[in-house]
Amino acid sequence: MAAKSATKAKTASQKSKSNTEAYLRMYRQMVRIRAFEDNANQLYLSAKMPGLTHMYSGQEAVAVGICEALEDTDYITSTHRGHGHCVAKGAEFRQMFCELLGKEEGYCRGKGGSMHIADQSHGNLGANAIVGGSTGIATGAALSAKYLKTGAVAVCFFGDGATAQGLLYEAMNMASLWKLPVIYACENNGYSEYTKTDEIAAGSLTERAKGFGMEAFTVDGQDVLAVNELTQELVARCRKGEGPFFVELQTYRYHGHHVGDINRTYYRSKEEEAEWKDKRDPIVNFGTWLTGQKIVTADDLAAIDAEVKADAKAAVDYALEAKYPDASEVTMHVYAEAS
Amino acid sequence: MAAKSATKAKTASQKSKSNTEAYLRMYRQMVRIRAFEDNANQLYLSAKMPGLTHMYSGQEAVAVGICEALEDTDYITSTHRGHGHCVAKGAEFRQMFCELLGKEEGYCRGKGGSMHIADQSHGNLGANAIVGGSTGIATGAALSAKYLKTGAVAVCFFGDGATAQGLLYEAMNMASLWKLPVIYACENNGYSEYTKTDEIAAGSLTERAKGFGMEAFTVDGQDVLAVNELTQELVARCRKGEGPFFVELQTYRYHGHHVGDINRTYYRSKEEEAEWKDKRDPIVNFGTWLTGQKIVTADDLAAIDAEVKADAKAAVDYALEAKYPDASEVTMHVYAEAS
Amino acid sequence: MRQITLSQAVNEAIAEEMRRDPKIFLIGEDVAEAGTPFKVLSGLVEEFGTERVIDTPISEPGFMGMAVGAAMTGSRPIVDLMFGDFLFLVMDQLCNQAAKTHYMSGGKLKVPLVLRTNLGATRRSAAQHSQSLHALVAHIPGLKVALPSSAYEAKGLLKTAIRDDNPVVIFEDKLMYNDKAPVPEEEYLLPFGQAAVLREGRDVTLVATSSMVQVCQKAAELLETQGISAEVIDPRTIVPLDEDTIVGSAKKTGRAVVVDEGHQSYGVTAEIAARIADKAFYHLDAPVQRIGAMDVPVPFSPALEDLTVPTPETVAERAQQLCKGEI
Amino acid sequence: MRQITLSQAVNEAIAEEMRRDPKIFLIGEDVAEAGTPFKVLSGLVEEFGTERVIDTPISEPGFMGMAVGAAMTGSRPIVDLMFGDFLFLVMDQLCNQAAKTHYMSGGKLKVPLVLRTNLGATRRSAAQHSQSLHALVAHIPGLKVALPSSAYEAKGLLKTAIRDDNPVVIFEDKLMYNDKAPVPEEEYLLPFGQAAVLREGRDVTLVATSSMVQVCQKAAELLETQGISAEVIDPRTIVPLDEDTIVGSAKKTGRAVVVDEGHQSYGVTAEIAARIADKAFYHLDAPVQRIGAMDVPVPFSPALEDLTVPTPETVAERAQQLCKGEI
Ligand SMILES: Cc1ncc(C[n+]2csc(CCOP(=O)(O)OP(=O)(O)O)c2C)c(N)n1
Ligand SMILES: Cc1ncc(C[n+]2csc(CCOP(=O)(O)OP(=O)(O)O)c2C)c(N)n1
Ligand SMILES: [Mg+2]
Ligand SMILES: [Mg+2]
Repeated sequence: MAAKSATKAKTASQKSKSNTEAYLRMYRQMVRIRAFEDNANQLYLSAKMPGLTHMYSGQEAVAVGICEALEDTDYITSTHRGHGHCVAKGAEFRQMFCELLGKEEGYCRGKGGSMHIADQSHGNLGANAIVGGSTGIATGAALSAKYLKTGAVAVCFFGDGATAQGLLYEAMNMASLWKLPVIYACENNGYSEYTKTDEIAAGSLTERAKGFGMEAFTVDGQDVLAVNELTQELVARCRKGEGPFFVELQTYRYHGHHVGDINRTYYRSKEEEAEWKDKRDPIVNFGTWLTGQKIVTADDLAAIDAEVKADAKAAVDYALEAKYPDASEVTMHVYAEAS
Repeated sequence: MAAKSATKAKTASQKSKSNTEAYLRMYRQMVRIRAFEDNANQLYLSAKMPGLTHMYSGQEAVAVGICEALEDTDYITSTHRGHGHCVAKGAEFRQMFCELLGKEEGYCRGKGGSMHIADQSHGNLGANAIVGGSTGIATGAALSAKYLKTGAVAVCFFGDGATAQGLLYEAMNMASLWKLPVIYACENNGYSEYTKTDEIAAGSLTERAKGFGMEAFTVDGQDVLAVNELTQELVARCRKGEGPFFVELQTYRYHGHHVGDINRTYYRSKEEEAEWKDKRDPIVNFGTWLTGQKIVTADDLAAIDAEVKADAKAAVDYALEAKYPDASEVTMHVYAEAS
Repeated sequence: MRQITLSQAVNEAIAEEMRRDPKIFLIGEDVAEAGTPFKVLSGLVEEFGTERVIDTPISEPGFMGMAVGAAMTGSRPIVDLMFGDFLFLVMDQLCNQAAKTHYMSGGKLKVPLVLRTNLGATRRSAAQHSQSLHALVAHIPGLKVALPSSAYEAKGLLKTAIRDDNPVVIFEDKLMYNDKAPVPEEEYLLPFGQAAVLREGRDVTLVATSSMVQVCQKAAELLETQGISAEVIDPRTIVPLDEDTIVGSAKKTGRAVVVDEGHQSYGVTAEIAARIADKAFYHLDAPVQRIGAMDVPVPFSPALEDLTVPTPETVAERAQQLCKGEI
Repeated sequence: MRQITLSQAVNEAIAEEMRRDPKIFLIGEDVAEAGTPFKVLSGLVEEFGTERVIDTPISEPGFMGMAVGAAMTGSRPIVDLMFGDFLFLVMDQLCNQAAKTHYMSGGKLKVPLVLRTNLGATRRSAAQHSQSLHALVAHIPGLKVALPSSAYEAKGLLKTAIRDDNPVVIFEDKLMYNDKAPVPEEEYLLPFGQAAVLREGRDVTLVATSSMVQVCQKAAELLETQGISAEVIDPRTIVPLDEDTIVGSAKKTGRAVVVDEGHQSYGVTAEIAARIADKAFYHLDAPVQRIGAMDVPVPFSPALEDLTVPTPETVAERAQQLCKGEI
């Protein structure tokens, strides 16, 4: 479980066991994401959820490894596949499920839904349904942090597919020129919709970033400790004015592009899926490492799993019963009132 | 006078004198561009030209070196600073001056003007007033050439400033993925408007292109032979399916950003301007080389200069007298008629 | 007559035209093997190969620009823009380049391309995947804009668009992809600038575009039960716009309601209503009414989203008020 | 009262607001030392430094997006977009992001930013540097749109825009930068959604935006010589639109001409004319007239360009016909 990056981060096994609390929080957060997605998927399959949604399952170590290196006052921007980022940055199940179901108690009063879920109380500036659409926003949040001298760092999450959007390079150029505290976190899960990454990306993603004068790293996105360690280092450097940085995180999405994408053998094989799920699952592997290092017992982990599952179920039940926003809300919030 | 590029082009002095005709054509074309611009500038200063215009003077070796390596059936896209490209690709003075003055006999019947001058008979798909706006168009022309199997190559001219437009990277990515016959010719004249290139471009322009999987070159844009040699090689390779390529041409604009930009010491020094004009003038240096190599005499060159000057003067006089389009033209050409 | 879905109609139109003219190619995201997320293009790559059915990276400005360049140089691209909301990404290449090139070049360069995209809310897709943005492109001279309202129009208008030598933007209603309608086996084209009178009536004219045509036909049925005879007109293309048919109908009935799924303010209903109010002024018994989508970003919540778009009931109610002299 | 140019008015508005609120910064191309190509911002970088007056690369989508992110996180950016024509490049960030964020977040996130840009033809700048594209942004809920028509409005509206907690797009008429008008020394703000009645009249209402205000005031003078009394109304902001004042005037005069420099079709004149025709229906003596720019890309040739925009003469002529019952 080591970062494949140019950085000299220590491997996880070299680390002391003193970080038990942090480890358990990471484990729990990954389990929470998985549980959230399992429930969201069920809601879709049982026709209880309006619209479509994109599952984050499989990529948990990315969101958690990164967000655990951030403070609430740091910013993230998220994507159409954004539940994982939202959970990892500190959101609660209840408001999240309410949002997915279009209920008034949702983070966005039901107006945003899965693709626009935001949680500004924890610095999540929102999911985005425009691929690459948040790259400018994250960079602007970093500009703001620098301008207002808040010390905050911004992480821009985006997929391999989003690297085809020119906006990213415009933003990276300015971030690099102005040394903004922003980390471009490219979650390379091998696909954009139904297309393999090498069919849509020429050259090398990290070399591109370097061409814009930025240090760039590649890290195993299934290894939460490697991700976390690298991010901690980069966040610290960002705060010292040494940003921006680009990180390519190699990961995999377990489900289809969206919940409705069931028959997908025409673009990727069952064997490939099995390979990742069986051998590279970020939660299983981290659990194995935790028990192997005797940091916790298998029972401890099972208890976390059970607790999280119950939480998720309770939140779903709550959300299903919660009320929809009143009809009068439809014209509210088009414009902010003078404050 | 050697290419500073990674290519192994022979230096000009190693070449035989057998290319006299080609050399003289290049010399003449550079002189024609300079003469065109001198006249255009005069038209502006004497308030005979509507609007503004951007002078190409100083950059002649770029347009000529490149276009002399192309056929009429090859395509170029041009920029707001486009007179040089237009002349180099084969356009006539008369129709050009008519266009600059908004006359009916202009290449675009006066509807385009300086910033939109196009000459589709020689494959010039047009100047463009949106910085970077033609990068997709040139790449599309290359796609078309490949798709229709015409064997044509497209050259996309753009400035250092245009490298800040994300569209360029989207287009380069697709060109690279699909091996399109396109050459991205970046005329780095050190400035975009009133700003130095290093204030607006992080990293390295050629490294960026390489990050997109493209071979990239840097060449002295004041050395017409170096530019021409490199382009010949790249055009030939494009025709063999080995494109795309990126070329950074180091050059300088003698005038202000546009004809009205007279007091410019606040962003660049008189010394710097003098340095380029006195030591690196593409026409003077090429003339010196031609006479030094005994390819022609100074008198031969003077004769060309005089002839071109007379041509330009005659074309200006003609254009000044030429008639404006009829009022009825205003609603013509909004839509193409069924053919 | 056989019935096919709008999706099949689009597919047939493209296949027929691609067979006819080898200069045509398709370009967009996941258009090949995947046949688009809506599966509208399924089967085309199998027939025409990946040279003519080109999967792109997620680079809307880029492939839009490339289509412009390809169209200028002898090809005839059909661009697939997955959601109408992504129009905002391609506006520069569409409106500053494609739309103006023919004019700016004094008629020398042509840009024969089709931009296929969609419109329509109520799919619970929220604010960035639900917009109906046809008014924006209709405002730009040099573009033609077609709004098919059924499989029949979708096929006939798309074939006309593909043969047009200008950039044409065609918006399909994404909720209608699986709706069937009678479509002839034989080839046919529908001319631009000719509205269809879908239902004749005496009391009120309902002008409806795209998704709103069905809404207005249902409204007309409701009105009939109330003894009100509504004429339903589908302009089919909003650029060019068949003003004569629309104004003629309004003159006849003396009342008009214009219904469109774009936002109401500064949208399509404004243009059509303004023209009727002007040209039929002396024949109108009541003010021309407009019903567009609410001027709000499309909310996700089903409880809110459905409120934002015109329904048969809201249209019928307004028409009724109009006919009763209540407005 | 002292007279200053529109350019100075804009400069003063920004300087005053930047002194008041340290969260405000300026961002755009060549805004610092160069003070923009129009020299509107000269002197600001000297006072506020390069941290608050930020020169960008030529990356309109990029810095627009950054402004959105900055506005969401406590800053209040003023974005300088050198030409209104470049709006097409920033539409996604402006319309899909800035305009919708407050709504999509259920009111939790705010995007207090100002996008300053311009409009207007007849500068011989051809099709890509001459457009008046305010209708496009007016169609998008979540954006406010201001159209100052003199130095006075420019200062007052811009200050209001800067203090607004929403994204505001403000269009200056680039031909007016050197035009002087009386501007108080004391601070003042002009409220959004309040039209100005610039001239009272009895016979016809001229509704004019931005550059067309001067045109209509001259038209009103021409009309006066013909014994026609024209009321001239400047809406100042088209979102929000002061419908009451406009409709009220049309009710009083019974006739209205709406004049705007955007393309006529699917443009601003349509919305305003449609509202007047609806709300003043029973008071109108003649159909509401619209005069926009021609539906053609702006041609370069002076011989053609001047034909494309409304002039005092064309407006006066139309108003006269209207008053004479010839329409
Ligand atoms: C601008 C834009 N183009 C296309 C889409 C449709 N779309 C949604 S997700 C997606 C694929 C994104 O791939 P990637 O960035 O790799 O993220 P992943 O889905 O793999 O997490 C596409 C094409 C979109 N939402 N926005
Ligand atoms: C999209 C866009 N943004 C801004 C401008 C204004 N502008 C015109 S030329 C120019 C500078 C271009 O610099 P560069 O690409 O280096 O070309 P050069 O002028 O040096 O030849 C700018 C900013 C424009 N025309 N288009
Ligand atoms: Mg992906
Ligand atoms: Mg330059």
